[in-house]
Amino acid sequence: MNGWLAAACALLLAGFLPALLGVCTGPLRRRVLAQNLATVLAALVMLLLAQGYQRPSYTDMALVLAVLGPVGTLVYERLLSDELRAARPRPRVTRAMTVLGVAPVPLVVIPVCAAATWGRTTLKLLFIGGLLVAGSTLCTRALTSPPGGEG
Amino acid sequence: MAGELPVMAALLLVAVAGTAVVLARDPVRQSAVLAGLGLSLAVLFAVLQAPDVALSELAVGTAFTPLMVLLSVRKVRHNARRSERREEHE
Amino acid sequence: MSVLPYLVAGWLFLVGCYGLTTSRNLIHAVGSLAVCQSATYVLLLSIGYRRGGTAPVHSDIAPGSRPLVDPVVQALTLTDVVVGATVTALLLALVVQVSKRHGTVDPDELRELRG
Amino acid sequence: MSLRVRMWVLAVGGLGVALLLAGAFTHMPDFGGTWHPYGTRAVAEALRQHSANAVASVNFDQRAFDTMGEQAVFFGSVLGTVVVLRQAGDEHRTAPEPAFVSAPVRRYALLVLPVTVLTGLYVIAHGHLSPGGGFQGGVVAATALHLLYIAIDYRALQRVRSLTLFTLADAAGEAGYLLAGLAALVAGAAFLENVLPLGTFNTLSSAGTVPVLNAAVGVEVAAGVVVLLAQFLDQAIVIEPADGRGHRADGAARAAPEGGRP
Repeated sequence: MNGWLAAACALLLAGFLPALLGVCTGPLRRRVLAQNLATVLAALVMLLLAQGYQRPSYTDMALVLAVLGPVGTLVYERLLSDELRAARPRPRVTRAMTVLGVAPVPLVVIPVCAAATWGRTTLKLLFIGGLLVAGSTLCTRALTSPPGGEG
Repeated sequence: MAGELPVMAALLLVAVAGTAVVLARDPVRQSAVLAGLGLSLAVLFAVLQAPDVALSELAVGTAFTPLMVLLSVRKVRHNARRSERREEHE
Repeated sequence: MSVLPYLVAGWLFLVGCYGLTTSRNLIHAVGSLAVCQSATYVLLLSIGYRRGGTAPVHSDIAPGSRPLVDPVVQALTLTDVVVGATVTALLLALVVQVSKRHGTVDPDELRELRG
Repeated sequence: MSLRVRMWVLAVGGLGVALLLAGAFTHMPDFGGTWHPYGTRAVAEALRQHSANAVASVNFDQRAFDTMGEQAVFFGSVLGTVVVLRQAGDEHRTAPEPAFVSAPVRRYALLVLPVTVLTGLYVIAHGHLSPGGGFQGGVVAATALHLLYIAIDYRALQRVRSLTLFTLADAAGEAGYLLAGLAALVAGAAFLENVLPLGTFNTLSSAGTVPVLNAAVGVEVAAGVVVLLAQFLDQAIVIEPADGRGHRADGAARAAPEGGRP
């Protein structure tokens, strides 16, 4: 087992597992927020696995997840917006969730980029990283915005 | 043995998520947990060296299944409310 | 250790059956059935796994350079994941129809309605 | 059956299944072992047929007939859902209400929509080379279309989504798979046999009929998922049961046979 796989394991147990437990318990809004976080972390685990197994083609999984993950979260926002916005979260929670959903992305994507051979793979990795950051920020914002906040 | 650590971790996640899906009795909450199970399964498939299957599970589990369940819940609730109104009417 | 993945598959199947039996909502029952389905995926892929192997996909590795896991079980599982989701859709459609007819999706209440 | 009896039946049955499974698991080949007779042969055959992705080769070449069955189950499920959820005689359609979606969500969705469609097409097109294929890419591409519903509203989706066209595409995908199989018969080979030239290994035009069948499945799955979700969206959003008059008529119609029975 190399360092990348160890990192993937650590992220899985220290990041994804708590997020999964957040999805399994609590009120609906916390579950959806945790699900959004779990999507981002799972995509990062896929990137680490791709590097750890020396298989660039595994990054396709992270790509599909980065593209579809926010869609899954926005489905809840769209169909259950009344229930989700019944209570307004504290600003601290919003900030914490935004940071948790964005900060790990560069921490994983930059080292993986540095280790991968320069070329198409690097562009793909950066693209996935950008999608993850944009999707995660947007979903957290949409889920925590006050009721009637359409601009 | 240490090489199998990712597989063991992913198996643990899948077992936890699968149990949680069954224990979540409210269908809306269950659909969120079901999406979590889909993610855990995708990670397990990735460490079992089956990226094709993981892609399949991701495509289906992240958006398609939750959307279907939530739409069904919406219709079912609508029908239940209507049925209550009808009973009150009679 | 060598049977742990099989045990997880068995656990998922049994826990899904428990959910099906005790369900008070047909939509919840469909979700529990999805857990039973996932048990088959875990079992099949565990059988095909090979220690130190990698995916039987040669777009980024040279053929024969690394040991490979079994592609046959992966092919079986990958089609079933998508086809299983549409079968879930069919079941949900039936649940919607039941609720339209009877106004409830609780199996116990439905049994009373039928008499 | 009361809940208590049911729990007893479940406990006895579950225990029996658990014992049988435990017995079977101890006699199964060890997890992670090196003995994979079918796998080894399937990989060798995939390489012989110039298919970089052995899984796609198993699906669309070595076991293509089996995939036809899977595809038929898919087609049947979509058809069944369409029949079960069709608009009944006493139901009517209402105009979907416009929705208010915040501007950032709308911008994000409209930017990501083409990216998602392209990802889906990429996954379908490279199915015989890298991980992916018609089943996965089809779902991704079909999900992309529903970003319109999520980001704008149902009317926007309805305007873009011609259900007739997607129904036809679903049928065309299913038929295309069969026709590709029959074409092999015309060429003098067995049904669904790989008859096209095999091409250069690990390029888009390799592996003979695999990309063709893959594309047929991709079209069918994408169109099928759109049709499937359309039924659920229609039921949840636009189809309303008849109110008032139709309602009472429904009640009267149900009361009549009951009143006539004794």
